[in-house]
Amino acid sequence: MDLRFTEKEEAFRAECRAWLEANVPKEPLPSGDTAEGFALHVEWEKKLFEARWAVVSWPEEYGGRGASLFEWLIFEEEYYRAGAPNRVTQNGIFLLAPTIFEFGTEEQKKRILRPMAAAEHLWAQGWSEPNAGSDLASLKSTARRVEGGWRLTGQKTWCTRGAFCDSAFGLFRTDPTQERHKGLTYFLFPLKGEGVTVRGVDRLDGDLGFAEVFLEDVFVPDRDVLGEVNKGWEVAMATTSSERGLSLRSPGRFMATASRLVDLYKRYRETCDPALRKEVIDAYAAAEAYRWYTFGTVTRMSQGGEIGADSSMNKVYWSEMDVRTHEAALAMIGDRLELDEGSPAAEDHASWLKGFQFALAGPIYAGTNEIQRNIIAERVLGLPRK
Amino acid sequence: MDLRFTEKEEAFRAECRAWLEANVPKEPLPSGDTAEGFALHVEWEKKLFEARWAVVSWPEEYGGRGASLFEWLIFEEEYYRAGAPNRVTQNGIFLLAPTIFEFGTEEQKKRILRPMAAAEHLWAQGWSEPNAGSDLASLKSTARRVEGGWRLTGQKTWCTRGAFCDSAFGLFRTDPTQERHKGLTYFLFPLKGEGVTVRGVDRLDGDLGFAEVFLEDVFVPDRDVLGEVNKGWEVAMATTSSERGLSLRSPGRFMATASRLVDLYKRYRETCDPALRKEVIDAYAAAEAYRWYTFGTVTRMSQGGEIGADSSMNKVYWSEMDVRTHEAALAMIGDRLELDEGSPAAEDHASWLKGFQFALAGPIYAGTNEIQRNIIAERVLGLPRK
Amino acid sequence: MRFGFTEDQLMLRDTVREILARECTPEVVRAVWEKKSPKTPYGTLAEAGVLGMTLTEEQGGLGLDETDAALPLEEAGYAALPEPIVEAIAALPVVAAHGGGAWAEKIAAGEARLSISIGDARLVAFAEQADVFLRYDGKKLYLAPREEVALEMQVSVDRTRSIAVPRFTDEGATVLAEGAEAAELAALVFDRAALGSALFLNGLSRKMLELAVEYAKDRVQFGRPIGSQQAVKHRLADALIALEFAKPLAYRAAWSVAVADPERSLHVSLAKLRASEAARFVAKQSLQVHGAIGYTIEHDLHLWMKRAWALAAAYGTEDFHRDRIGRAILNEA
Amino acid sequence: MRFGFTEDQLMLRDTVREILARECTPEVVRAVWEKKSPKTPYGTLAEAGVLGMTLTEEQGGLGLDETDAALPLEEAGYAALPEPIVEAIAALPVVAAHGGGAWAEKIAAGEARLSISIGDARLVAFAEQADVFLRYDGKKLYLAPREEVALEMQVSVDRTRSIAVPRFTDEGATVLAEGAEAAELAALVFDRAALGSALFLNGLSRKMLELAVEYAKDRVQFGRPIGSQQAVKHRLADALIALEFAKPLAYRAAWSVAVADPERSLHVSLAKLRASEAARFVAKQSLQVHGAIGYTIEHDLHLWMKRAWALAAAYGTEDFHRDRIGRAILNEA
Repeated sequence: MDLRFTEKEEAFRAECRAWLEANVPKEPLPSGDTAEGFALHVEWEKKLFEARWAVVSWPEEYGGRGASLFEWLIFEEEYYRAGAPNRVTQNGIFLLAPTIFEFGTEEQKKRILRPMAAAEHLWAQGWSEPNAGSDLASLKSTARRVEGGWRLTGQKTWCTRGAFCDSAFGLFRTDPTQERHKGLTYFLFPLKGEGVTVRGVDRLDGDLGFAEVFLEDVFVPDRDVLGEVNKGWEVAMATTSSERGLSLRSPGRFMATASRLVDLYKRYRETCDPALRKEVIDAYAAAEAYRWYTFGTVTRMSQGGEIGADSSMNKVYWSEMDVRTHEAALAMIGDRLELDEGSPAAEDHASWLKGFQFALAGPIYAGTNEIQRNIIAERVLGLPRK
Repeated sequence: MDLRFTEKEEAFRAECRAWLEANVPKEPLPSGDTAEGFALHVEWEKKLFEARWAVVSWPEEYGGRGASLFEWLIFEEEYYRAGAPNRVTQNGIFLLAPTIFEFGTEEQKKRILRPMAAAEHLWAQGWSEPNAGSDLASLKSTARRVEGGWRLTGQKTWCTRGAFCDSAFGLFRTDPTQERHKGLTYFLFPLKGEGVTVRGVDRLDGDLGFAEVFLEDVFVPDRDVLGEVNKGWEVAMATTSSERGLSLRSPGRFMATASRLVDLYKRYRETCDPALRKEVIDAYAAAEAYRWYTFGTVTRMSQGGEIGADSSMNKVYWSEMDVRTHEAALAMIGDRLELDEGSPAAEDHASWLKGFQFALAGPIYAGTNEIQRNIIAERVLGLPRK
Repeated sequence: MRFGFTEDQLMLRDTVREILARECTPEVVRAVWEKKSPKTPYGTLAEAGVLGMTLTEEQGGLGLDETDAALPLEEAGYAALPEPIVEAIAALPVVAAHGGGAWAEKIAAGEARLSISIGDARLVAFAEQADVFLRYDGKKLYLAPREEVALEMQVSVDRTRSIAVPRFTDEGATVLAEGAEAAELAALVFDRAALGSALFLNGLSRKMLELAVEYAKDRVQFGRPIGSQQAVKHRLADALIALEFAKPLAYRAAWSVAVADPERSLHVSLAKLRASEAARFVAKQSLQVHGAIGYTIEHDLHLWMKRAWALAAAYGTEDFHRDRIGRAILNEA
Repeated sequence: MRFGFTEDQLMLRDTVREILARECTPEVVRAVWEKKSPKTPYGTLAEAGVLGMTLTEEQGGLGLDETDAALPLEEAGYAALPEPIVEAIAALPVVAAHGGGAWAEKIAAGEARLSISIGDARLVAFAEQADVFLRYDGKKLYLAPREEVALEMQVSVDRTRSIAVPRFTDEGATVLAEGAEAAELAALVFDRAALGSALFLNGLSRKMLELAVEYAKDRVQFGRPIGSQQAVKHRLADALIALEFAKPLAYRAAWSVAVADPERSLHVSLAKLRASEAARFVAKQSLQVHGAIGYTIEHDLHLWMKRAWALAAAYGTEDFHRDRIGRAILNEA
């Protein structure tokens, strides 16, 4: 056990911090889940990519730095510490890219990864359907074999930022004789063009964070099949594990939130309920626990270990921690908690309200926490399914 | 709505309070779940009965005062407020007696009720079997028809204070061709005599609170069948509803606990964690909510309403409140919480440790809280069973 | 001792329930949200005497008290009524009895709306709709007509709540009371508004729970309704328990206010604390059961949920009421 | 950066695990509970060098540090070892380095037992077994032989913990340090004991969870194992999460102590707070899953559960450690 960072890692941190200090917008950008905010976020992503901070852990040929997982964690700590904008590329770089690295052809890698990282081509996820949420395997969208490719038909929903993106990825039933997890194929498909209708859906906080996507006989060439035909479930599972686990929710994010909560408390400690001190300390302790848990996971992964069902524990933990942390903040803000963005009297507090609403999605998306707890109980603890 | 007590009720309260002040032992009795403590408790019960405070809501002919449900609540408030001893008769008077009042013959009422209330004949419950806990209907003990009565064979467990009592009540399978809820009969059976073996089992807190009862061809006369033969399940359900609901857990008990917690806090507020103030206030608010919920239930019952599935809400609520309240107390006591009875340095704190351990049983007995939540969801909210 | 409602009270509840079911549908609430100025049942409620119910008959009211108002306010919450009914019922008796009769009449008739600003509360609700503000500035209690109040408009998370930071002047004020009397009356109005909010919150909770139960019965995943999953069942059972144990405290507080119980403020704080906690809890459970669909503003849930968040902090946050209980029961200064 | 254990450390863990599996069965723990003075593995652990592992080789130890001791202490908790291993590992390096070499040798050899009393701690553990007490009275740090300490024996809820209120005199004391040095050493020993307790608690949690999982697989009600019920699954999943997120904080604190990190005390407090919370939580979940059988002293669960309650409050209660974290991170006085 050696918890010191290496000289190389410290240098990486210093370089990263210096760049972020010089480049992070002084004023927070408008939400990346609105049309005008999205454009500004894309601009920021391009800048990040140019400086090679967009995908530090990717190989250099795709715009990365070949950074280690620990360096990636350092980058994330610095990124959130600096209060840098949310990543509108994240569905691509965190959810799709790991699958492409694992299952993609060389052609796919070359064609897709760099524009994705450079925010030139933007990706949305297309996992859910109206009747296939937690129960992803009940999806109904189909892909029909045609000359040179496939025709996709069906409806996808909860496509994050789908109204603003260029393409999406998801599963379609390619073998209609098979049921549930079988006979599915992983497709990359366009969000613009013939047969595609995208309808934005306002999220709880009022931002156009979601989209419904209707596909009618949309042509997709063979080169946009990811992995084997009819093996889509296996291919997708690699990605959902990333979604729940390490990559999407780095400790840096929650440490930054805990640290903001500490600052908020320092402003209000004279007037707020004394019991909130406990909440603040507990939030800090929870974030620290998450940080060290993740360092343990990364150590194991660096030695060739798999993340596996740990990702379910991870997901339940961070999502519920995030709600509690924001609840503590709202309690501190008191009767001003209802002041939304655009309120002159909101000071910086509206970001907590926004963050709270965002946090409430955590226990729902990427597989509800109910599903995650089933997975933990059955796969980690070995309790019987039935 | 009129939340004033009537003059008659106030007079009842005054009489009750005066008697308790004069008669409640100055020093707490040793636990009623130990042999020597039990004897002292029985002595106390006899005194209570002589003064006609043992079963205030029963008709006068059985030793009661024909008191209303509201008067009963008043009695309970005063009883706990006075710190009077736990009722070792409670399995009889709260669990069995309501069933006898509803299903018993005149002969049974005359023979059983008064000695039960007078603590001359002591009753234990015999619901569970080793493989029939939450799943009561899977019980295996049998009763075989013989001349003038029945022969009982089987094993009952978790019989509260069974090691000290004279008789017990429980279900036995009288029709071996029937399964689960059918073909059961409600019997009163002896805990002493031929074929009966009683083995005391130490409870979590070290007291001999439980017993296992082994029955081998034990004769029970026909007059000790309660209700119809083969209708035992229906008869028993009336009793389990009492166990979970109103009668066993009167608000007076929890208000007294909350009030003791307030007193404890007053002693420690200068030194304990300031966040405990919140716990104390919440404990008080929770007890008040329970009190008024119960007054609502009693009002409905006084007007001919049924308690029904409400009793499940009641049980989940008080049992979890009781744990939380004791946890707050232990946090206040700090590192002395481990001091058990018999510790010179324990002051009065060991009673909180004892109470905490007792509270932990709440979410388990009388139907686990898991079962209760199923009942609430299915019978009150109408969610589907499967 | 009798802790239940009379036939008359239940009938009044049913009347209000019917009016709201007809005129305060989710579509109406949503239209207010979207600033489309739909017709709300404010006028109908006034006609039925509901807004002025706590005025005496001489004042043009129904001569009813807080126990009578309890169930109608709960119904208002159930329908997420986007109108200042809590404020009308809380303030009118004080307004009418202390020289504000003209305003009281107009409000009871549904021709004007009243908003409340007591002490150092930072925000006023119904800022755009209000014609008059009942203001207590620490010295006097007065009615300030809309045009004399400077309002810095804010955006509430609940768009049906028009909120503002107000700045009051004395211009055109109708002074109702001064000194100790003003303080006492302001405290009474505050308690009545907190009580009304508690009842309203319990109504919101009931609706949020109902939405979740219906959804859980209908939504099929893994080949069966999600409501047959034990985790969903237990979540909703806990939500029901939270609500059912909050309600009696609100009814009891209503009685304490009605009879001027010396512990009125303690009882109101217990009611508001538990109602707020329950509403936030039920909202969270309901959202989790709905999943992504509940996380959109196309679905109705958020109309109730955001009102719950806002009201849980209005007329005293949970911490405020908890502190007030603490000072009452812990022999604190 | 590497946050994992070495092969050597895992081997040492396995050695300790094997010794304990053989010599510290639940029957042995129960026999201690029942005051039957069974043979415990204290001597075997000493022979394996475990008790003196943190002494240097010149002092007769293994020259290992807290990261090496982490997994063995967790194993000790898993077996509910009723011996002062936390105390030996926490205290011996300080004792040996400051003139207590003779005692250190005896303890490392398993021929004596040490108990710790720092500052205003009210209770000492292993009161009956201890041959010597490491005492810090606010001025000096010294070793007090058993015969010079007046012990008012108490009864712990965990009968394997012999506890007492001690009264120390200076008679026969071996003074290890005075003044600032004593304060610093006492703080170090306290942190090491708190760290050891955190690790021990995590071991207790692991065992309590394992008992519950096994029971849930075996126990059939309603025609299927109770572990197939979602409510039971989720309860145990939550218990696992509590434990798995407590463990890394304890390992990190071990490293901080080993390298004398300036934030050592903060890290120890984080570890102890979360381990105590997790242990109390896991205990509660395990008991609930066991139902009535877990509520008897015939079943093993209580042997672990009561140790967890006691240790969660020893060497700093949760509130103590939470406060210490607060003072470190909130810029408080």
